Amino acid sequence: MTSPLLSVENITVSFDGFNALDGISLQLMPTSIRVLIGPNGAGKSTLLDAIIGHVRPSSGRVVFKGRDITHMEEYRIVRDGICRKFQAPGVLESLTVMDNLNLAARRRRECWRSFSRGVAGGTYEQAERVLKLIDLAGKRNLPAGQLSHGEKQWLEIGMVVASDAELLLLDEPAAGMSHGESEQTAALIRELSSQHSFLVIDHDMAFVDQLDAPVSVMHMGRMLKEGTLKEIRNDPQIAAIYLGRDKEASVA
Amino acid sequence: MKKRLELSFDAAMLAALALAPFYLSSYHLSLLGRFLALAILSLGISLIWGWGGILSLGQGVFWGLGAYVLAMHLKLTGLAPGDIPDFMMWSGLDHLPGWWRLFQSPLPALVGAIAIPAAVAAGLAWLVFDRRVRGVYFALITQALALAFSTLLISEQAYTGGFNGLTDFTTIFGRVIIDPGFQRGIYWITLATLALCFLGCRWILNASFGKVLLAIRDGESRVRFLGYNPAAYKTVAFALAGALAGLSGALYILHVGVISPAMVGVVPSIEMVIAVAVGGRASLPGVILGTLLVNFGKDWISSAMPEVWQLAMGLLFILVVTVLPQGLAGIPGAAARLFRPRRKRQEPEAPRREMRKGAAMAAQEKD
Amino acid sequence: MRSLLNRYVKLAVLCLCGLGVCGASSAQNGTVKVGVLHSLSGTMAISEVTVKNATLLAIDQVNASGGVLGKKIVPVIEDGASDPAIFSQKAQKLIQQDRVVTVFGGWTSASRKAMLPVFERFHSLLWYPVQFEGNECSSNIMYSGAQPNQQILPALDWAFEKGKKRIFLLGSDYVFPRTANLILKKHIVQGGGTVVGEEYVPLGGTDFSSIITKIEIAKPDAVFSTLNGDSNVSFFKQLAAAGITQARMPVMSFSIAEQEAKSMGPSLVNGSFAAWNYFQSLNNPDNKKFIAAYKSKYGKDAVLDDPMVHGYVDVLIWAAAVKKAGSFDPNAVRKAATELGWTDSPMGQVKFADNQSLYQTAYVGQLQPDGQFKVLWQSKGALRPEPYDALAFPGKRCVVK
Amino acid sequence: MGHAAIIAGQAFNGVSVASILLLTALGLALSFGVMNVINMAHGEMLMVGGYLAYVASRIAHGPMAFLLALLLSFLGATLLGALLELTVIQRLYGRPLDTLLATWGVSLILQQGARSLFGAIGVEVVAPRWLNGSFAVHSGAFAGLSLPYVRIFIVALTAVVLVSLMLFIARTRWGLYLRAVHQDREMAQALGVNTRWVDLAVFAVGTGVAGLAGAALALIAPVTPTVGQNYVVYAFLVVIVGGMGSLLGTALAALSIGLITAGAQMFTSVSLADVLLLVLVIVFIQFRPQGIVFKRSRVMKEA
Amino acid sequence: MLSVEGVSADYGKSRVLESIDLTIDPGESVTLLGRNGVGKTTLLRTIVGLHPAAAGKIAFAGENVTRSPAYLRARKGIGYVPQGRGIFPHLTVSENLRLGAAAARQGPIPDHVYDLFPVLSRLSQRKGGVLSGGEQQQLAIARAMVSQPRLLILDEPTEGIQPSIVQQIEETLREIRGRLKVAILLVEQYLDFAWSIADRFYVMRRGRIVEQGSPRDSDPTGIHHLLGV
Repeated sequence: MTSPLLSVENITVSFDGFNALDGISLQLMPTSIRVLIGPNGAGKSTLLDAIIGHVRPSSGRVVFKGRDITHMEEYRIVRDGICRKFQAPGVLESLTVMDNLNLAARRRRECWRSFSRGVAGGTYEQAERVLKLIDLAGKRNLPAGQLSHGEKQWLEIGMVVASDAELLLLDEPAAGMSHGESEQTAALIRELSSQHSFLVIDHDMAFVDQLDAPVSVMHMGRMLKEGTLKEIRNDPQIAAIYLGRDKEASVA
Repeated sequence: MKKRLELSFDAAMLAALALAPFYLSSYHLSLLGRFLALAILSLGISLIWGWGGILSLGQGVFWGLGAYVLAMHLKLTGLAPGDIPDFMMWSGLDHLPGWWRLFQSPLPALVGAIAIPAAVAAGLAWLVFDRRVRGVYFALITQALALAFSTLLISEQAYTGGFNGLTDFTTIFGRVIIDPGFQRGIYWITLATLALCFLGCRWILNASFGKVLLAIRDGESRVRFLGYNPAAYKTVAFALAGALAGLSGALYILHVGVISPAMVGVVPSIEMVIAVAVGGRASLPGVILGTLLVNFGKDWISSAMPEVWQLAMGLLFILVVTVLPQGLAGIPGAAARLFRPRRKRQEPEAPRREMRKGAAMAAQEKD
Repeated sequence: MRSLLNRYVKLAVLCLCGLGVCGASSAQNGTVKVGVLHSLSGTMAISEVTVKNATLLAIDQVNASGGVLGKKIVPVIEDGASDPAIFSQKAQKLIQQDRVVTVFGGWTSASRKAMLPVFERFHSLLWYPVQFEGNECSSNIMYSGAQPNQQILPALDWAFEKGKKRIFLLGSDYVFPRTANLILKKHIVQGGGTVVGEEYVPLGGTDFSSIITKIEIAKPDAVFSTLNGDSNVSFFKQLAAAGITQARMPVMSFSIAEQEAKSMGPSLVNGSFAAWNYFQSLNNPDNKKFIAAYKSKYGKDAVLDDPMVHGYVDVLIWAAAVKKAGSFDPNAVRKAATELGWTDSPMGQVKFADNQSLYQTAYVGQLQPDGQFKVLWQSKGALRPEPYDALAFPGKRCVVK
Repeated sequence: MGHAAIIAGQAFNGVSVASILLLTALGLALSFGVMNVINMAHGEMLMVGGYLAYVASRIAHGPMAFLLALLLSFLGATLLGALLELTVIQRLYGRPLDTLLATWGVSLILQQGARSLFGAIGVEVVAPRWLNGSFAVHSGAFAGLSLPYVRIFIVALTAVVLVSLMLFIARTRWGLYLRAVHQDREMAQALGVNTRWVDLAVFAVGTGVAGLAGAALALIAPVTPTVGQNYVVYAFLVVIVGGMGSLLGTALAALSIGLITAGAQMFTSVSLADVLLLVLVIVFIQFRPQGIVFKRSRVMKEA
Repeated sequence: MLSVEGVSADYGKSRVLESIDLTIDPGESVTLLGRNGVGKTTLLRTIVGLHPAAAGKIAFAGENVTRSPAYLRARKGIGYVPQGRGIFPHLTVSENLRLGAAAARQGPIPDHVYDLFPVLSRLSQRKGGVLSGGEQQQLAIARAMVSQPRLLILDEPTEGIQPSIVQQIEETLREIRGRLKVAILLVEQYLDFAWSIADRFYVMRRGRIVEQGSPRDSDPTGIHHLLGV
C-alpha cells in the first residue's frame, strides 16, 4: 500500500463569511486521475486554488508527498511538483510559444541560475516534445498573444505538461475544444497518467467518460460523493442536484 | 548576410563614437561623454521598466549613491594628509568620519560605487516586492524615497556637503582632471563601459532571466504558478538597475566634477525615466538614443529659449505617452503598420476592462 | 525589422555627433561676449531673474557710453535652472562654445561651487554677486557679495548693543545658513550671549508650526533668520497667526531684501530687521541714478535690492578693470580690478581687496510699511572682507595667486 | 508653557498639517480608487487654487471676500480638472503608470504657465481680518496654548469638506453611481450608469478639492509655481497608507502622518522627520500592504 | 426588437466571434446554446455593449447601437444579468435595486419587482456581498427588471444555484416573459429549462452560430450532438 501523493484534509475557505469550501477532504494516489465535477460555483476551482496556495484555507491542511504545504509559498508548492492550468488561458503573451514551454519546462527556477544562456539539460528536448504533442510546432516562434483562444488553451495544457510536475491540476482543459480535440486531450492525459497524477475539472461528461477515472462530485463547497462515473450517474441524490438538470449527460 | 550588415553598422557606430574626440568640439565632447554615462542608467531603467514592468521614480537615488561614493574618494585624494574636506571644516567637523575612510583607496570606492546602490536597491525592492506591492504603489514609494534621499543629503551637511554637494576635485587616480588628454581618456572609458553594459544587458535579457522578467510583466501570478518567485527576479533586476545607476553616476561625475542633492531628487529622477520613455522603454539601442536626444535637446532648447524648456519637456512627456508609447523605437514599427492592412482599432471599452482589473489588483495582485 | 530599427537608431546617433562639428562660433569684430548665467527656471528663479535684469542694465549703460576698448558688449544669457550640474555645464558652454571673456552669475553656493572647477580649468573669470558663507577664495572668482564679517557679524554686534543676548538661529537647510550659524554661535558665546535654539527647514518648506512651538518654548530675545525665499512668507505668516509680534520678539533676516519684502507684502514683515550692504533707501547720487535707470528699463513698480546692485556693480567694475588692463584677458582683468581703488557705487564706496572680495559697508535696516528699509545703523566705513572667520576657522587664510 | 499645553499644541499642529494633506489627498484617493489614475499634476491644482484665491482677493474686498476666493478656487480647479480629464487622462485609462508620466508633463506645463502669468516670485493672499489672532488659553493645565484662528479655520474647512463628501457619496444618487463604478465598473455601465460622466465628475471634484486646499494653504504660505510639488509627494504617501479609494482610510492616514510628523519634529529636525516618515511608511506596508482600509471581497478577488 | 448582423469580435488578437447573425422579436424568448468557451458570453457582452464589435451591426428597437456605449443601450431597454451575477458587494440590496432604477432614468422601484421576488423586501438593508448565491441571482434579475427593460439578457442564471431556487427563477422568467411581455435572451446549459422556456434557439460552436430552430420542431438528440456531447 503506497501513501497518497496528495491529501486534502478537511479544508475550509471562506470569503466574506461565505464558505466557498466547507470541510473538503480528498486523497489522490500517485499516477492516478481524479475528476472533479459539480455545478459552477460548487467550489471546484477554489479547491485547486487552495491546493496550490492561491487562497489560504481558514482551517484544515493540504499534504503533498507527506509534507504539509498548506502555508507554503505558491512558487515553492509548484517547485515541489504541483502545476496548474487555469480556467482562462494564462499564457505569457509577449513570449513566443517555445519560450512559454521553455519557461514551464525549466527545472532551474531559482533566480541566480537564470543567467546562463543555454537551456539546461533536457529542458529543451522536453519543450520540443511537448510542442509536437500540442501540435503548435508551426507556430513555435509566434508570440503567444497572437494565438487563437483554442491554441492558447492547448499551449497552456502544454505548459503544465512540460513542467513535468508529479501532480497536474487541470481546470476545464477541454473547454472550447471540438469533439475530436477533447478526445485527443483525454488520450493525452491517460497516456501521461503512467507517470503523473491528474486532478481534472470538467463539465463535459463525454470527456469525463473518456478519462475513465474515479469522479468526485462537489456541491456548495462540499464533497457529495466519490465513485465511478457510472455510480455517480445512478445516484439519485446527485441526479437531483446535478445530473438531473443536465440531460445531455444522462443521454451520453 | 543581414547579420554581417548589422555587425558592420555596429562597428561603424562604435567607431563614430570612439572617434568623436577628434571631430567634436571640446564642449560637445564633454556633453556627449556625460550623456553616454547617463545612458548606462537608462539601460537599467529599460531593464526594470521596459522588461520587468517596474516603474521606478527613484533611480536618482541609486545614481546619486554611486556618484557620491566616487565623489567621496575624489574629495579624499585631493587632500593633504591630516586635512579634512573643506565643507566638513565649515560645518564644524574637525576630523574625518570613519566611514569616509572606507573610500580612501580607489578600489573600494569603485566597488562601492556599484555595490552600495545595488545593495540598497535590492534591500528596498525585496521589502516591497515580497509584500506584493507593485505598479503605481511602487512608483510612488520610490518617488518618496528620492525626496527623502535628497532631503537627507542636504540635512547632513557635515558628512555629505549638504546642499552644495561635493565638488572641486583635482585629481582622479593620480591624473590631473584639467589635463585635456585626461578628458578624452574619460570619454573613451565611458564609451567602453556603456558598450559593455549594453552587451551585458542584451545577454541577460536573452538569457532565461530576461524571459522570466518579460513573463512577469505579462502575468506575474502566472509566472509564480510555473514555480518561479517573481519577487526574487524583480529584486535582482532592480538591484542590477541600481548597479547600473551607480556606475552611471560614478562616471557622470568624472565628466561633470560635481554631485549635489539637486541632481538626485524627485525631478531629475523623473527626467531619467522620460528619456527612456522617449527612446522606447523596451529597446536597448532606443533608450541610449532617447537619453542622448533628450539631453542634447534640453541643452539646446534651454540655451535658445530658457522659458520654453519646461513647456517643451511637458509637451514631450504627454505626446510620448499618449501618441508614442513605444517611444522612438516604436516609429519604424508604426511606420511599417501604416503600409500594412490592419484590423479595426480596439474600441475604448476594451482597455476599460483592464482598468477594472488594474484597480482590483493595485495593491494585492489577483488573477 | 530589428535591423531596420538598429540602423535607424545608429544613423541618428551619427547625425548627433555631426551636430557638434558645426556648433562652434566666434565673436565678431567690434563686439565682445560676456556670459550672464542665472537660474531663469526652477526654485531659484525667484531671486536670480532680477539680478540678471540688473546685470543687463549695467551692460546697456556701458554700451551706451561707448563700450569697452571700443567693443560693444554682447550678453549671452544662459539658464542655470537652479541645478548646479547645469550651472557647470552652461558655464563650460559659455567659455568654450560662446567664447565669452567673463561670466556674471550664480546665486547659491552650490551653483558657485559647481562652476568653480570649470572657471579654474579654463582660466576664465566669474563675477559672483551674492552674500555667502565665505571659506572660499579662488583666483578665478570675483566675490562681490558680502563675506560673513560684512553682514551677519555686524548684525550681531548691533543686536548685542541693543541688549538682545538670547538668540534663536533659524535657517533654510543649505550651506549658507548652516555655516553662518556656525560662525554666529562662536561669536554669540564669545560675546556673552546664549544660543537658545537652532533649526533648519528644507528649502521651500512651508510648515513652521513645530518650529514656532519651539521658539515659544525657548523665549529668545531675537530670531536670526537665514531662511531663504518663499519660506520667509510662511514663517512670518505663521508667526503672526500665532500672535508673536515683532515688538515682542524681533526677527533679524539675512535673506529678506526689498524684493522679498515686496512679494511678501510689507505689512507682514513690517518692523522686522535686515542686514545688508545696500538698501534702496540709501541716500546717495549713484543710487538715485541707478534706481531711475532701472525703473525706466523695467517699470516704475520695480524695487531694487542688495544682490541686484552687486550684479550691477560687478559689470561696471569689470568694464573699468578691462580699461585699466587694456585687455579682456581674465588674468589681467582680475589683477586690474583689485588695483582700481575706491569707486563710488549705489551702495557707497567700494573696492576689491587683494583677496578678490569687495570692501563694503554693512547696514542694519528696519522694514517700513512702504516696503522700504529705514537704515538704523551702519558700519564705520567699508569693512575689509574676511573669507575665513578668525574665531570659527582659526589659522585659515585666503591666498589668491 | 506647560507640558500639557505643548503636547496639545503640537497635536493641533499635526491636525492642521494633516488637514491640508487630507484635502490634497482626497482627490487623489478618489481618482485612484475609482479610475486607477495617478495624477502627478494634482499638486498643480493646489497651485491653481492658490493663484485663484490670490486673483479673487485682488478683485473682491470685504470680510467675506475670502469665502468667495474659496469658491472660485474650487470651481476653477474643478474646471481645469475636467479639462485635463477630457484632453489627457481619458486617453490613458487602464495604463496607470503612463498616466503618471503624462500628468507629470501636465504639471510642468502648468508650473511654467503660472510662472509666465504671475512671475516666478510667490504671491500672497492676505487672510481676512476675522482670521487674525488666535484662540489662547491663559489658565489651567493648558495655559499658554494658543491656536491660531487661521489653522482652526483650515481644520474646520477640511472637516466640512470631508463630511460633505462622505454624505454625498453615501446619500446621493451620484454617490451611489460612484460607489457602483468603484466596485464593478462594467456592471454599473450595463445598468445604465454613464461611467464617462462619473469618471469626469470624480476627477474634476477631486481636483476641485485640491483647489480648495490651495486656497487654504495660501492663508499660511505663499503661492508659488512650485507650491504643489512640496505637498503632492506626501499626499501620495497618504493615499498609499490610507488604502485604495477609501475616504475614511485616507482621513486616518492623513491624520497619522500629520501627527507623526508633528511629533517627530519636536525631537529631531524637520528634514530628519521627513526621512523618518518614509521609513515608517515602508515599515507600515510590511504589515498592511493594502493600506489601513481595504475591502476584501469575493468580487474583487475574482476580478 | 434586436438584430445582430454579421457581428465579429476579437479578444486581444484572437477572433472569438465570427460573423454572428441573430434576431429577437418583441416578447420573444430565445436561448443560446453551446459548450463552455464557444463565445456565448462574449456575444452577450457585445450585445450589451461591454465588448467592442470588430465588425457587423447591432440594432435595438430599430436603432443602430453598434457604437453606443453600454449605458445608453441599458437606457434604451436592454437589461443584463451577467454570469456571476455582478452584484455590488458593498451596496445594500435596496441600493443595488435603486441603481437599476436610477441609472435607467426611471422613478422609484416598481412594486412588481418585489412581487416577483418577495424575498428581497425582507433583505433590503443587507449588503449584496453577504447574500447567498440564490438570493444574489434573484437580486440580479430584479435589478435588471427595475429599469423596465424590453429585452432581458441572462447569462447562465441557474449556475451554481440550489434546485429549489432554480425552480423559482424558472417561474419568474416565465412570468416576465408571459405577463410582462419582456423579450428574453438566455444562455443556459440546463437544457430542460432552456428548452421549456425558449420560443427559438441558436447553437454556437467555436465562435459561430451553427444551428438554429424552434424546440417544437427539433430533435433534442440532434442538438446534443451539436453541443459536442
